[in-house]
Amino acid sequence: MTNAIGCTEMAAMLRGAAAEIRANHELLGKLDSVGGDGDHGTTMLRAMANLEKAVDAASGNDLKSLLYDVGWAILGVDGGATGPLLGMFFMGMSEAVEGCDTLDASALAAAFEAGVAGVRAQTKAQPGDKTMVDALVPAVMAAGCTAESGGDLLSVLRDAAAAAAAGAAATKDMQARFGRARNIKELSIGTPDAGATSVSFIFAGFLKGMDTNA
Amino acid sequence: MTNAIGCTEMAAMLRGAAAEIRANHELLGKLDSVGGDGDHGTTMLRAMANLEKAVDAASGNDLKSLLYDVGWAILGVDGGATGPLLGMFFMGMSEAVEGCDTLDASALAAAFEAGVAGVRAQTKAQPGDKTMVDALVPAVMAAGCTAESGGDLLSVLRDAAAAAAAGAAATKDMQARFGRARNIKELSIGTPDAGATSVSFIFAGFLKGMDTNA
Amino acid sequence: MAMKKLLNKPENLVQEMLEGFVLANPGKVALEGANLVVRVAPKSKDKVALVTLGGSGHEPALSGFVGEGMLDISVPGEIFAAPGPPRVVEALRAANRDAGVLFIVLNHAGDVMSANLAMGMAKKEGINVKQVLTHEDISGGPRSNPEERRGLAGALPVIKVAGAAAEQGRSLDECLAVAERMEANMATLALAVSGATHPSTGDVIADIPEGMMVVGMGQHGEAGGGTQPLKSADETAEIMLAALLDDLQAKAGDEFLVMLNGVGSTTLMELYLVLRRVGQLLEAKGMKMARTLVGEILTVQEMGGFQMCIGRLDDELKALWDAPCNSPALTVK
Amino acid sequence: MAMKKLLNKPENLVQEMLEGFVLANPGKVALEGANLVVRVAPKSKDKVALVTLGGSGHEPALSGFVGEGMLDISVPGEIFAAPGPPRVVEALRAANRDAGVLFIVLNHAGDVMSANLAMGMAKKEGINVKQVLTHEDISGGPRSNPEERRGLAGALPVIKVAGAAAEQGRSLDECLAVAERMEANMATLALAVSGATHPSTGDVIADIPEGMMVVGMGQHGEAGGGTQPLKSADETAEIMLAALLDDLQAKAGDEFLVMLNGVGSTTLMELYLVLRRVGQLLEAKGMKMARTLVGEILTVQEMGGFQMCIGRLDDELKALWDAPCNSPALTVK
Ligand SMILES: Nc1ncnc2c1ncn2[C@@H]1O[C@H](COP(=O)(O)OP(=O)(O)O)[C@@H](O)[C@H]1O
Ligand SMILES: Nc1ncnc2c1ncn2[C@@H]1O[C@H](COP(=O)(O)OP(=O)(O)O)[C@@H](O)[C@H]1O
Ligand SMILES: [Mg+2]
Ligand SMILES: [Mg+2]
Ligand SMILES: [Mg+2]
Ligand SMILES: [Mg+2]
Repeated sequence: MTNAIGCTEMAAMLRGAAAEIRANHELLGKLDSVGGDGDHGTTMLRAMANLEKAVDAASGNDLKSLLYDVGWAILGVDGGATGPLLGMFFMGMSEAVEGCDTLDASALAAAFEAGVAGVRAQTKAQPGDKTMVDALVPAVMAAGCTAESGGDLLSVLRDAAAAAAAGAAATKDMQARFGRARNIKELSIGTPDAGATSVSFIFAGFLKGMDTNA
Repeated sequence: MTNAIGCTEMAAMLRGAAAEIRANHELLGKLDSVGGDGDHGTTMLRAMANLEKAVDAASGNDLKSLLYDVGWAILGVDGGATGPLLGMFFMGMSEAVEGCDTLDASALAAAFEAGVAGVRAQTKAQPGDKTMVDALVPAVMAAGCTAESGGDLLSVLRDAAAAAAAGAAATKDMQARFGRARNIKELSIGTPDAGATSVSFIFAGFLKGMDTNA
Repeated sequence: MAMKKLLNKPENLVQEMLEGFVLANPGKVALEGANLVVRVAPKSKDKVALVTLGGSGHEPALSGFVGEGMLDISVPGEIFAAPGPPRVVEALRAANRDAGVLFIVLNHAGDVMSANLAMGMAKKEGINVKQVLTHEDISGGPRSNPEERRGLAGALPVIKVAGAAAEQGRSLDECLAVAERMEANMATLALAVSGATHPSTGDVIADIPEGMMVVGMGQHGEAGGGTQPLKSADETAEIMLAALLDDLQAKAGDEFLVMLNGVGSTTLMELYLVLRRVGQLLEAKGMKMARTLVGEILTVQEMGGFQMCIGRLDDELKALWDAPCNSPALTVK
Repeated sequence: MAMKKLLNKPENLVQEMLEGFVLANPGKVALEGANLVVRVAPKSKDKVALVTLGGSGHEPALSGFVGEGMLDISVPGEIFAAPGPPRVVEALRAANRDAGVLFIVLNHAGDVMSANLAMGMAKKEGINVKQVLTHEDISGGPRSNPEERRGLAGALPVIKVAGAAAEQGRSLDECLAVAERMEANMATLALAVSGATHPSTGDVIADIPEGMMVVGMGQHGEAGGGTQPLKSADETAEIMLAALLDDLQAKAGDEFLVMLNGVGSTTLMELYLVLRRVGQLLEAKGMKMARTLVGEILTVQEMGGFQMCIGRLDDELKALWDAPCNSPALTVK
């Protein structure tokens, strides 16, 4: 595995995320139907189809515009809360990679952090509110720590994926304070959050896209 | 029991019919719900309430106007097919008793016959078509025969009631060709017709109204 | 059975419903006499009046079409039951005028009997009334046997064109001719996909097996015969349209009004899918979907399904269909 | 689960529905660009334009209110899902004009995010757009906490009064002020008595126990909390109206618009019973039911139930409510 992520590698990561979501979309719909409207699985499918179309269409070696196009394509999904949130994750990453031809471990971690900032600009949801923020924030924190302590790209992705999965799992015991599931109040406790689970699949897919042994 | 029916006796007959229908309205609704819209029981209740109101309000000794008022009151029920048919039965009787202070056996039979003519002017339904005509026609024929062969009023009423009941029972094996039940075609076979059953209760009630031992 | 309906005492249902109906449309309709639904701003007396009658429980039909360019008086009956002749006579009297009264009757036994008895009485009183009977339900039997055909939502186009003609000041015979031409060129077929409950008795008024649909079911849940597996919107449109075009012996070049009447719980979304397919099918046959109306016109409580009504239009009928009107359930500018 | 719906392929549902919708209303609306619903006869460019966005599956809302005196552009999303910012930006660009654009957004997370992102981009492009956010659902929390309150069918009165103001040539700030005054004086509460199915997934979107009703349920089946035994129409009206009047701190002398929005399978008949009782209750309190609207405005598929929306009116709002309009789902002469 390479020590730098250029457009080819980023495309592989993105396709990995799409594949992982596609393999798990039924679960996502089921989780959303507990307190939400059950559309999260199909919305994520549409989002990933748009993502792949943008990756296919991307030409040249511009990381920033690859991520911008992916973000814009996901924003273009008529997907309730998911489109803007997930779209802005990639739009945020795009801004952070301005001027980079490739990303090393800390640049990737920084890009993830900017992505999360893009998401958090859209919502007041905080960690603990049972939303995708609960998977995003630990994933990005883990990526930052690993990069700071000198970990390589693969370790960054591996730790981010593990933290996202743990963060998503932890939403099971939370009560939803954002999104449609907020309306069922304490009844939301006991089921993991759909959006957080999506994020955990996305990070798992990033890893698989880069490391076919993962 | 008297040998002549004046207003008092006719009022008793009419009230007898109302009482009999009231005791059986649930069955009427059930029969109508097989192929029709299930409202025949409540319609008959409303019709009988109107009948009783008209009887209560009737003043004086005019048989014709008593029957006219009853007919008009039943016509005033918003009762789909039942209002016009049953209303015209009494309107027909009313015309036939023109000039009579009281009715003997043959005058009563003739009044019934005129009532049936009033009904049949409203519908092309023939005996065998599974409608109230299947109870009315035999009832009136029986009344006519009994009167012609010298039977007294009570025999006329008893034979009419028996024939109406037999006629209604016979509709069980018929296929509806009129009314809403027509639409279920052969599925209407096996259930007696609601309107014919009503007619059998009305004639049973006439008898009970005149003969409290019946 | 526990109904999933918001109701009060069944014996007051129609009365309370009518009170709410006029409260909902205060500038348009009012109750008069024996619960006759009349226009707040009556048509001038030198124009033909339109009167109809029919059972309740099908809202907005028929009283929802009382208004400018539409009906003058509607006589609402009990739930699914025609009003009796006395109230109908009263309506004909209230509508009485030298210009005459056009009396629109949907072919259901009770309605027809009540209408005919009332007509007879009105005529004896010297009221100038003529009747048009609607019977466009092709599931009742062939066109040659009109008595067996029920009157369904096609009453609306008849009311619309005759109402426009009356508003224009045409004579009773002209209004009648227009109404009869619309009627003769209409065909309707009903489809049910789920049942309903009778709001007074709570009885199930159509019991449709899971995963099935019934073509030709009547608007009180009377069985229709054509029970078959539930089809897609496109296939359903094809089946129904083919039967209607066949009944009307439609030819290339014909122009149609296509009216889709949702009967209760079927969504506008579904009706739009059906309309889209009807438009494609007509175009492929060289026919034209010249006018459309999609919505709830004559409902059957919460039944799922719809009535597809098509009416062949000529230029005059088109112009009358397009004429302005203003009623609680249909307003055309 | 076998749905009792007439559908084709789920992935084409919204596209086909929109095609049918414009076919059903050819003189009024058309599709433009990325499935923006626009007026066939656009408003003159010197008048403020009204734009909104929202998920599909709620027909006639919101696109059914595009027309003269109402909306200029509606951006329909997928089933129950807001359209993404790119199409919304396109709509704002299409509406762009010197007079400005009033952007009406219903408070649902996805709609708000998409709207805000699109607004930000539009403003960067120099488009003069101002937003009004509707959040009149009192079940979300107290009036002091507007973010928690959803936007329900009350979007319609806001569209109506602001649309009338725009048609009269008032400035963007005046239109915004009118919209915000209507919004600030509205309160809505939803009632569900039976569930529905999601037309793409077939999932049950509200599971209401037999014989129960839910007060405060959201328009996508989000649970509401107030599950209780099904009440009569009168009692239901009392419970709901009391909560709404309390929220609005209504006083004797207040005049209200009362809007009853059937969400699917609940009949007009039932809504009329409720309206009748609301009228009586307001009168008893010395308040006035000054305007009414009863019908299907913003539906939730075949769900049973309705939304009661009341809005305090002043003379100006009354005049704007009464102003003419002409859209597929609402026409005022
Ligand atoms: N306001 C919000 N802030 C943060 N995350 C949200 C918010 N609303 C929804 N989400 C996330 O989105 C997920 C639901 O996404 P989805 O079902 O696609 O959208 P919608 O709720 O519009 O149907 C939730 O599980 C949650 O993680
Ligand atoms: N056209 C008709 N001719 C004769 N009898 C009829 C006709 N239509 C209905 N009936 C009688 O009326 C009965 C149904 O009455 P009811 O249920 O009160 O009226 P509706 O069918 O209008 O609901 C039938 O059982 C039948 O006996
Ligand atoms: Mg969702
Ligand atoms: Mg019946
Ligand atoms: Mg409905
Ligand atoms: Mg509906």
